[in-house]
Order: sequence, then C-alpha cells, then structure tokens
Amino acid sequence: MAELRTRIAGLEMENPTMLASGILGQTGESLFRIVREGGAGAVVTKSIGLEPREGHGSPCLLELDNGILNAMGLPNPGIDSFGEEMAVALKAGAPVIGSIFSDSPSNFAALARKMEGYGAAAVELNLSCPHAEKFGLDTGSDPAKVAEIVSAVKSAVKMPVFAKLSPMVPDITAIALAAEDAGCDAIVAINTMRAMKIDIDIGKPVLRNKVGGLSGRAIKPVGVRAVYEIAGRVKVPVIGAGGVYTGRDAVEYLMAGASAVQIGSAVRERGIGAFGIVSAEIAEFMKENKYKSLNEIIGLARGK
Amino acid sequence: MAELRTRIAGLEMENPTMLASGILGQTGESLFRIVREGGAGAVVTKSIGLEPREGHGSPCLLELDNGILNAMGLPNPGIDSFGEEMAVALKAGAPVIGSIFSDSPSNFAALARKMEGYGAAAVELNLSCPHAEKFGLDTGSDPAKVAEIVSAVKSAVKMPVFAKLSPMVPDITAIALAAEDAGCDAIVAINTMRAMKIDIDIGKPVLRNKVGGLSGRAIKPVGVRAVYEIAGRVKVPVIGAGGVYTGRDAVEYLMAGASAVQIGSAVRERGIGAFGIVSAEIAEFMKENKYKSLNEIIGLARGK
Amino acid sequence: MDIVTVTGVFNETKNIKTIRFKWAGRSKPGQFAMVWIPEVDEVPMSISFSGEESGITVLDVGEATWALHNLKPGDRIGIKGPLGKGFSITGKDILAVGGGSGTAALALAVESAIAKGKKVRCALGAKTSGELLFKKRFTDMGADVRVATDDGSEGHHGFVTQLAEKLIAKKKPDLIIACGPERMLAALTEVAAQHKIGIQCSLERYMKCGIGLCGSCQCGRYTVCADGPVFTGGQLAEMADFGKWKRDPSGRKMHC
Amino acid sequence: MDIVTVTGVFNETKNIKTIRFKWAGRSKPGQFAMVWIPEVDEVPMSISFSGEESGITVLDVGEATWALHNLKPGDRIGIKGPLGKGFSITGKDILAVGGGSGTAALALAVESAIAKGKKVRCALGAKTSGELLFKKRFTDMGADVRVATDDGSEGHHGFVTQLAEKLIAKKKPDLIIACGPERMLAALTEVAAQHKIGIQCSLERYMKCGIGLCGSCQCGRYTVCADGPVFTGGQLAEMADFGKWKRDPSGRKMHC
Ligand SMILES: Cc1cc2nc3c(=O)[nH]c(=O)nc-3n(C[C@H](O)[C@H](O)[C@H](O)COP(=O)(O)OP(=O)(O)OC[C@H]3O[C@@H](n4cnc5c(N)ncnc54)[C@H](O)[C@@H]3O)c2cc1C
Ligand SMILES: Cc1cc2nc3c(=O)[nH]c(=O)nc-3n(C[C@H](O)[C@H](O)[C@H](O)COP(=O)(O)OP(=O)(O)OC[C@H]3O[C@@H](n4cnc5c(N)ncnc54)[C@H](O)[C@@H]3O)c2cc1C
Ligand SMILES: Cc1cc2nc3c(=O)[nH]c(=O)nc-3n(C[C@H](O)[C@H](O)[C@H](O)COP(=O)(O)O)c2cc1C
Ligand SMILES: Cc1cc2nc3c(=O)[nH]c(=O)nc-3n(C[C@H](O)[C@H](O)[C@H](O)COP(=O)(O)O)c2cc1C
Ligand code: FES
Ligand code: FES
Repeated sequence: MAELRTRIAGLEMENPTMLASGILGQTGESLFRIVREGGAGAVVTKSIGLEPREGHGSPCLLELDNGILNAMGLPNPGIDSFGEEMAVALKAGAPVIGSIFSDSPSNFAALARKMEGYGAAAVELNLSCPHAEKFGLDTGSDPAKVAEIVSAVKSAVKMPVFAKLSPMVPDITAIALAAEDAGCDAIVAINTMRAMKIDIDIGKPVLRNKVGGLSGRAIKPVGVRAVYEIAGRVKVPVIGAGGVYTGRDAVEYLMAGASAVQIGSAVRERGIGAFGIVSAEIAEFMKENKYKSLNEIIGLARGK
Repeated sequence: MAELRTRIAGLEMENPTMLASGILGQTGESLFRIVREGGAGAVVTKSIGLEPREGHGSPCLLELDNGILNAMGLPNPGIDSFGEEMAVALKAGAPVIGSIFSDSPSNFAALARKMEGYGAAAVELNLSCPHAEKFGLDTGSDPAKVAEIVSAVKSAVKMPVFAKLSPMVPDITAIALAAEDAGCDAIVAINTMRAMKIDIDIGKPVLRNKVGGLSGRAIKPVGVRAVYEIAGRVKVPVIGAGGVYTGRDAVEYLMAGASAVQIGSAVRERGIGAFGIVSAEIAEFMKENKYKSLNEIIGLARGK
Repeated sequence: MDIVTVTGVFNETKNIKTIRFKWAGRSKPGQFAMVWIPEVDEVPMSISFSGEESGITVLDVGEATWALHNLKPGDRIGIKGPLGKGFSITGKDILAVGGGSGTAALALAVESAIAKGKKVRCALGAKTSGELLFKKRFTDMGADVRVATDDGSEGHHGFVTQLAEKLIAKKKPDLIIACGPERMLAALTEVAAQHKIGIQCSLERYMKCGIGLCGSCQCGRYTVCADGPVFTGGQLAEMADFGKWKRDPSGRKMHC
Repeated sequence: MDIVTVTGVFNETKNIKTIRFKWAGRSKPGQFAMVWIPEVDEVPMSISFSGEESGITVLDVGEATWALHNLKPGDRIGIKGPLGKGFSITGKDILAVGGGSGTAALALAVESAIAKGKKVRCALGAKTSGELLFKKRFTDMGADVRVATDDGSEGHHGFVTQLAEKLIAKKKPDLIIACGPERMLAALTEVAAQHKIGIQCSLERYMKCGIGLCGSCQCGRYTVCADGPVFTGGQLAEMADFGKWKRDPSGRKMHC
C-alpha cells in the first residue's frame, strides 16, 4: 500500500482524511471511535462556543438528492464541559482539532486557550457557518475581521491555528490571504453553502430554521475550485472539504492543492468507516497510477 | 388546464417559464424556436457586450453528475450585429429580454439603449458571470457598483430593467436591495457558482479556463434560498433560476417567492421542449392540488 | 423524505394514539422514522404498524406529540425512514417487555415472531390499567400477555421488570426484547445477564438527524439512530452511559 | 466524459490519421464525439470506427488536430459521446458521397448498410490521389468505390458532386448520404432534389459544447450538435444558412 502518512502544520496523521466538524464530533467516545474504528487520520470536534447552545429546532437536517441540508445551529455543550470529551478523544492517539465559534476576537481567543489546555493538537476557527446569526458569514466574509480573529487567537495559543472558510464570498482567496497574513497555519475550505428546501406538497420550507447549509456531492465542484484558488495564493497548507465520498473525490482535492481532506456528509452513506475506506481507495488509485507519495499528487493539477 | 398566463414587470407571458441567458440564445432563429416549439413564456438572449468576443477556449462545458460546469467566457457577436437576431426573435411574439454585460455603467447604458432600439421587452443586466474577468462578480458583489449600473441603465431606457445576481456573496439581499433602490424592475437569481472539475486520471482541470460556473440540479437549493431571501425583502418581482428541470422544481421556486423561472441546463436533458413540458407539469401540479392561479402559489412557503 | 397522508387516528389509551398513514415503508421490526409535523417539529417515532398503511403510536408528552394527536385523516406529514437497525429475533421462546409507550417499538417484532411460529410472552407495564398499550392487540395476535401497573389497578402491582422476573422464573425464554424507560431497561439487562438470557433493547435518545450525522443521540461509543436503536446486551454492557447518563439537545450530559 | 487510452495511431493519407482507443461507445453511424486533448483543446470528431476499440479519423488542419496526430499508444484523451443523431439508412441502394475528411463521418454508415445487405456505392473526393480517404477500407467492406480528384491524379477529374451525378445517372440510388465541405453538400442537395432522391448530410459547424446548450453550432433553426449533425434534405431546405452562412466562435455570421 502506498504511503499515506502525512504531516500538516506540524500534525502527524496516519492518512490524509479527517473528520469534518459537526459530524458526530460532540462526544469524546465518538471521536475516539472515528479514529480507532473509522480510520480517520485526525478528527475535528463539533464547533464549540462559550455557552451551551441547543441549536435550531427540528427538522434540522434533510437528505436531498445530491447533498445534505442542515441547520443544526451550532448546538454544543459549551467549552467548559468539553474538557472531559477531549480527554476521551485524545486517548485514540490521533490529532484532535478543536473547532470553535464565537462572535468576537477575544472570545475566540478564550475558547482557543481552553482547547489548548484540553490538549487539542490545533484549533479550527469556524468563520463560516451559513445559518447561525452573528456566528458565521458576517465575520467570515470580511478579510479585516478574519485577520483580527486569527491574530487574537495566534497570540493566545502556541498550537497551530486553522481558519475554516465559506465559499459564499466573491473572492475566497482574499479571505485566505488575510488569514495567512494574520498568521494562520492552515486554511480549511469549504463550509456548507446557504441553501433551502421547500416541500411543495406541504408548501413550506422543511427546515425549522428555513435556511440551512448545503453539503455533500452538490458542493464538491465549488470546494475543489476554492482549494485550487487558495492553494495558488497561500503558502500554508490547505485542507479540502465538501463532497468527499470516495478516494477519487479525495484525490481531486489533493490534486487541486489540498494537503488533506475532511469528510462529513459521506458518513451517512459509508458509515464511520468512511475514513479508512477512502484512505484505502486513495492508496489503490496511487498504486494503479504508480504514484509513490502523496506529495506527487498534492497540487498536481496546478502544474506545480 | 390551470391558468399559467402571467405578467412580470409589465411583460405578458403565456406561462412562467423563460429561457435562461446563454443557452442557445445567440441567434434569432433559436430564440424564435424556443418560443414557438419549446413553449417558453419569454426568452432571454445570450449576454451581449459591446465588442465581438470569442469566449474561452475548449473544453468550455462539462456535464457533471449533478450539474453542468461551463466556462463559455461570454462569447457573443457584439451588440452591433445583434439587431438582426433580435428582429427574427421578436417574430415569435413572446417577450425577448436582452441580456447585456459590460465593465462600466456607461457601457451598460449604451448596450441597453441599443437593445431597446432592437425591440427588447426588457433588459437583463448580467452582474454575475463567475468566470469572465472584469465582467462579473467584481461588480456584482458590490452594492454600490450595482446601484450605479442600474441607475445608469434606468436613465438610458424606458423598458423594464432586470438585475441578475450571483449567489457567491455573503448577503444576496443587500445586493438585491441596492438594485431595487436604484430603480430596477425585477431581480433574477441565480447565476452559476464558481466551480471546477479536475480529471484525476489526467491530473488536470478539464475546462480550458480551469474555473467555470456550476449550474443545474446541484445549485437548486442555493437558488431557492436566494429567491426566498430576496423575495422577503424586495417589492419588485423575483425571477428564479438554477436547476429547474421539472414542474415541481419550478413550483418550489414559485413557492419561495419567484414570479417566474428561467430554465437553462435542463435543455440538455429535456430538449428545447423543456419549457412547454415544465409548464404542463406546473399546471398538472396545480390541478392535483386544486390551486387555481399562480398567485396562490407564488410566495406560499413564505407564509404570505 | 416522503410526504404521506394520514388515514386515521385511533385512541389506544387515554393519552396514547395511533396515527395510520399511506406509506408502504417495508420497515423491519424495531426500526423508526423521523416524523415531520409541518411548522411544528420533527420527532423520532417507532414504526408500530407496517403494510400499505403504516402507523406510529404516540404518547402525548409535549408539543410535537400533541400535534400528532390532533391530526385528522387527510392531513399530510413527512416521514423519513425506515431508519436504524431493528431487532433480530432468534430462538423459539421470546419474552417482550414493554414499558409505557415503549411498547410501540415492540409491536412489529411481536407480530413477526408470532408469524414465524415462535412462542411470545409479553410483559407490559404502565402507571395504571387504562394506560396499558397493545394489551388487546398482542393478545389478539396470539401472544401470552401479562401486565403490571404502578398503582396495582391491573395485573402485577409494581414494576414490569418484576413481572418479567416472575415470567422468567416460570420458564426461561430464549430471548428478551424490550423497550421503555432507560432505567427499566438497565434493570432488565441485569436480570437477563443473571439468567444468561440474550436481550435486545430499543433505546430512546434525543435525536435530531436520525441518520448518524449530528451526534446528538450518542450513547457511549454508539450512535443510537444509526447503530441502534436496538442494541444487544453485550453492546449495552459496553456503554458506560446506559441507564445513567443522557444528553440534552446541546450535548450536555445529564442524569437519566 | 470518459478518459480513454490510445491503442494505435494509423496513417490513412499523408495528412489524415486514424486514432484508435479503448472505448466501447456503441455509437450509431453518423454520431460524433467531443475529443479532449488535455492542455490543448477539445474538438468534435466523427466516430469512424466502433467496437471495443473505437476510432476517429483526423485531418491535420491546426493545433488540436496536430496534437491528435502526435498521440502515441498509451496516451490518454477524453471522449464525450456518442453525441448527436446519426444517419437513418432506408432503401436498398445507397450512394455515399464523401469530400475530404468528411468521409470519416460516413464510415460506420457504409459499414452497417453493407452488413444489412444493402448495395452501397461510394463517391469519394479529394484534392489529389494521395489524399483519398477510406478507398481501400470501403472497397474491402464490399462497397463499389469511385473517386474524384481536383487535380485529376486519380478517377474523375473534378468535383465529387459531378462524380455523384454520373453515378446517379447510371442508376438512381434510394438514398444519398454525404459529408464534406458545406458548399459541396449544398450542391449535392440540389442534385438530390432534382432527381427526387432522399438525402442525408452530416454538417460540420463550429462546436463548443456538443450537447445543445451553448448555441454556437446553430444553423437556421437547428442546433447542429443536438438536432444533427445529420440532417435530411427537407431539413436542409429549411435552413437559410445552409451552404451560405456559418458562424465564428463569437457567433458572428460569416460566408461559408
Ligand atoms: C428511536 C425513538 C423511538 C421513539 N418511539 C416513540 C414511540 O413509538 N412513541 C412515542 O410516544 N414516543 C416515542 N419516542 C419518544 C418521542 O420521540 C418523544 O416523546 C417526542 O419527541 C416528544 O416530543 P414533544 O414535542 O411532544 O415533547 P417535548 O415537550 O419536546 O419533550 C418531551 C420529552 O420528549 C423527549 N424528546 C423530545 N424531543 C425528542 C427528540 N427529538 N428525540 C428524542 N426524544 C425527544 C425528551 O425526553 C423530552 O424531555 C421515541 C424516541 C426515539 C428516540
Ligand atoms: C460534427 C463534426 C464532426 C467532425 N468530424 C471530423 C472528422 O471526423 N475528422 C476531421 O478531421 N475533422 C472533423 N471535424 C472538423 C474538426 O472538428 C476540426 O477540423 C477541428 O476542430 C480543427 O481543430 P484545430 O485546432 O486542429 O484547427 P484550428 O486551427 O483551431 O481550426 C481550423 C478550422 O477547423 C474548424 N474548427 C476549429 N475548431 C472547431 C470546432 N470546435 N468545431 C468545429 N470546427 C472547428 C474551423 O473551421 C477552423 O477554421 C468535425 C467537425 C464537426 C462539427
Ligand atoms: C450535520 C452537519 C453539521 C455541521 N456542523 C459544523 C460545525 O459545527 N462546524 C463547522 O465548521 N462545520 C460544520 N459542518 C460543515 C462540515 O464540517 C463540512 O465543512 C461540510 O459539511 C462539507 O463537507 P461534506 O460535504 O463532506 O459534508 C457541518 C456539516 C453537517 C452536514
Ligand atoms: C452554457 C451556459 C452559458 C451561460 N451563459 C450565460 C450568459 O451569457 N449570461 C448569463 O447571465 N448567464 C449565463 N448562464 C447562466 C444561466 O443563465 C443560469 O443562470 C444558470 O445556468 C442557472 O440555471 P440552470 O441551472 O437552469 O442552468 C449560462 C449557463 C450555461 C449553462
Ligand atoms: S440523531 Fe443525529 S446522529 Fe443520531
Ligand atoms: S455546440 Fe453547443 S449547442 Fe451545439
């Protein structure tokens, strides 16, 4: 099997697949299992805020023909009770990346400090939730605000800081560059896209929150484009997300310039084993095409 | 059959389906045929600029699993030779909406004046091409620039002015409101989303331009959301576009608040008859659910 | 999601109703559905009737269940499902233990076990006689039904777990299947372990997505909606949370 | 799009080569493909060989066709197709008229007509003897092949349309199928009309998408890639542009 071990912003991973934030990442035991049974190279926690939040009402998730629509609304137990989950998750041995969200640079910094204290390998700043007021796009679409948050977090912690971006902006590279200039260590792209489903037999939006975020197959072409554009401009590694279901999807992101991929929606279809399966498929593709290392693939389509 | 006749910003349409800009809309005869044989209630021309443009090289269009990716690059014969096409198109009897693109308010105004001279029923401002430098998103994502262009065009022509918007912005309602405040008579949403496809067996982006615009099924949830949000804020009619393949898709847009829908990518699967077929399916849905007029459906999911 | 039309709403007890709807979901015993009541809520419900007209059996405890109780024939609701993994019935002599509305989760299992010629005894528990669910339905199916009530108004006066112990003492079943309050299930699991009887319990945890993505139903290492809701005694033994801790909608741990 | 591996590149004439590749496309006679040469271009090409190893037959006229000529076995190209509507062969006596590389579009039609036991005569035209395409292939298939060259180096000295008229005069065919320069096709259509013979011509128009969306191949009311590329004499008669006007990549009208 081709060598899949990789290192991103200092994090050692057995393979380039990570659990995306918000998928089963709320408890220590589920994170543990996604590493040990699922085969993930790293896991990102559910986005955690300062206070407990119940999130939006139900229905908050809907399967569409070619994607998943969710409006979870950032439910989370609050940072203070998350330490015990982290402790369990860390036992799995893979890097645990703490995802956090907030509405101000100082609160982001406070959350990051706690995550670092809990033993997170890195922190991922959710600057891109498309359906939670005040906690997402308002901030994440403004390069100055993004820079401010990244700076605040960088000066609060020693661990690597990842910025997770939304595709709902006219120029995602401007945001990525602002994050990089402010010191961020990796860019994650993309979060879900603001979307909705109306059930015409009922005549109403299905989601209780009406509007949600679209993930899965539908957004892969947008995610690949975002990674391609960002990787052409920043020096820090880029982590791809959006519609990775198979090894071939992952390779597409890698060729676009991603150093690793996150997997979320695919867990519905492929189970928590998705990470191991996708990794095996990447290795198979590499073998068939005689690639020896991930580095030969990463950025290949950029003509590097 | 349920009554499908409708009136949008003064345009009388036999049914609420329109040809979307850029699909077969480059010649008078094709526009004529899409009305007469295809059954469209109105047609929008290919986006026309001041000078002839060849567009991007090939491959410039690709079918994906759940959408179409194109980077045509706004090829067009230039406004001066478009009069003869308009003359032919107008003979079909349905409203012909002239789509135009440019890089400055005064050029937009000049183009609109010519379109009006050619007999266009309305002009659609393409403020949203995601893959043609200078002619799309830079302008279309800035409310001030959008307002300036709409104002310039409004003072140049008497016919209704439609603004066609991109979803690649954090807040599409802000752009729609700017367009409305500047006097625009209808909003069209959405244009394609910046996206790409890398062929991993070849290891290269497929499109010659690398990046293109995603249309079709994949973008419907984003389009419906955009229409829902815009229709909740503006008073002018909204025209929905993005992934309309069936009457049920059209009804979803109508319930979100659209007064009409545009159809583009679906022509690949359903042929130029798509407009008549979709209209018949809308009528069938209305009959089954005992709706008597389009007005009962339009905006229904908004709880109006 | 399927939009289905309600065909009938039937009283089962004074606070439990069955809602039947046109949906041939081919559910396996023990599976559930996420039921969307437009403009109200979406909640997990065991599928208690299958066939051309499936059904759910609902205890009114709050807004969503109240809205379900007030449905009328012709109303439309949304059904996502069938979801999760159900019971897998092995052995010849089955003891089904149901507490309150949890009995709904057992209905298709009892039905199919009897159809397959197995001997089925049921121990049903409720606060009071009038709240016993499916006593007649299970008896009509051919099950040997015994009941327990907290107030002693019918059958065994006390917990249904005690009744179950009595039935086990009388004759050891090959398999116990159960659904009800988690502490009842925890007690029953111990009983089963003592008697070395296989047991499968259907758990009810706070669910949001129902399809194994959101993580809100996590119990120990298991995702209840996707790995369960039915778990074997062996799996339950692994779950430190089982019978002790549950999680609220924000994911905080709370006592069961 | 399918990524296929080139299995061989064969000289047909001094400036025409056939590229074979592993692709069982089940193309009907007269259909075409959009052929992607990575990092170079994508161009429409008639499918001239079918079966497990399909093929295209390419006249070198510019960058893309030059790149196709320089492919080596093992190289990978992209194939979108089969696209368009092909010939529909009726009658017993077929006259196939090919001009230059246009003959490629006729190959599968000639092959299948002969396989169905029809009598096929071919009139092939080129500038000079060495540029005649598929003379041997069609003869080997069992067609009666006649040729015309502009320079008189072989066969009839002059246009292939004149040769076709001679063959028609000898014996009136049931159907004419043709592909070549549009003015040749226009002339041939007139001949067919005069003799009241059914005709089907395959048109070559500037194509970008190949699937009926972009409109660049529009000819009169027809979209050549989706409605064609093969059109009947009746359809051609409706197209005011046919043989007179074509469109450049920007959509401007130019003389053919
Ligand atoms: C797999 C599964 C199967 C179930 N089957 C049945 C059944 O067949 N019959 C039946 O009557 N009930 C069943 N339930 C319980 C049912 O889902 C809740 O009673 C219902 O959601 C209450 O909603 P409410 O708005 O009426 O009450 P609320 O006032 O919202 O809440 C009352 C209580 O119900 C529970 N609850 C609320 N929302 C949820 C939720 N989304 N997921 C889980 N529990 C919730 C909580 O414990 C809460 O305290 C099942 C639950 C699960 C997880
Ligand atoms: C349906 C169809 C089937 C065809 N089948 C064959 C075939 O079997 N064998 C063969 O040799 N040729 C065929 N052609 C013509 C072939 O597509 C062109 O010769 C080729 O595209 C030239 O590309 P180039 O880069 O080599 O030349 P360029 O230098 O780009 O152009 C040379 C000329 O080729 C034509 N051309 C260029 N690009 C296109 C295009 N995208 N679409 C149509 N014409 C174009 C134009 O007339 C141009 O002036 C077919 C064309 C069509 C439309
Ligand atoms: C149910 C669900 C919940 C999510 N929650 C979060 C979250 O809390 N924080 C975050 O940054 N992204 C969240 N996301 C976005 C994912 O992390 C990911 O960026 C997106 O789903 C695209 O990847 P996918 O197509 O593989 O799902 C969530 C996605 C889903 C489907
Ligand atoms: C091949 C192609 C060309 C297009 N050209 C234009 C254009 O010139 N101007 C424009 O405003 N939109 C253009 N669009 C966008 C469509 O008008 C429409 O907004 C979009 O495709 C979404 O609708 P659909 O999903 O029905 O295709 C083009 C789309 C396609 C697929
Ligand atoms: S309810 Fe979402 S994972 Fe179980
Ligand atoms: S080539 Fe695009 S429509 Fe024919």
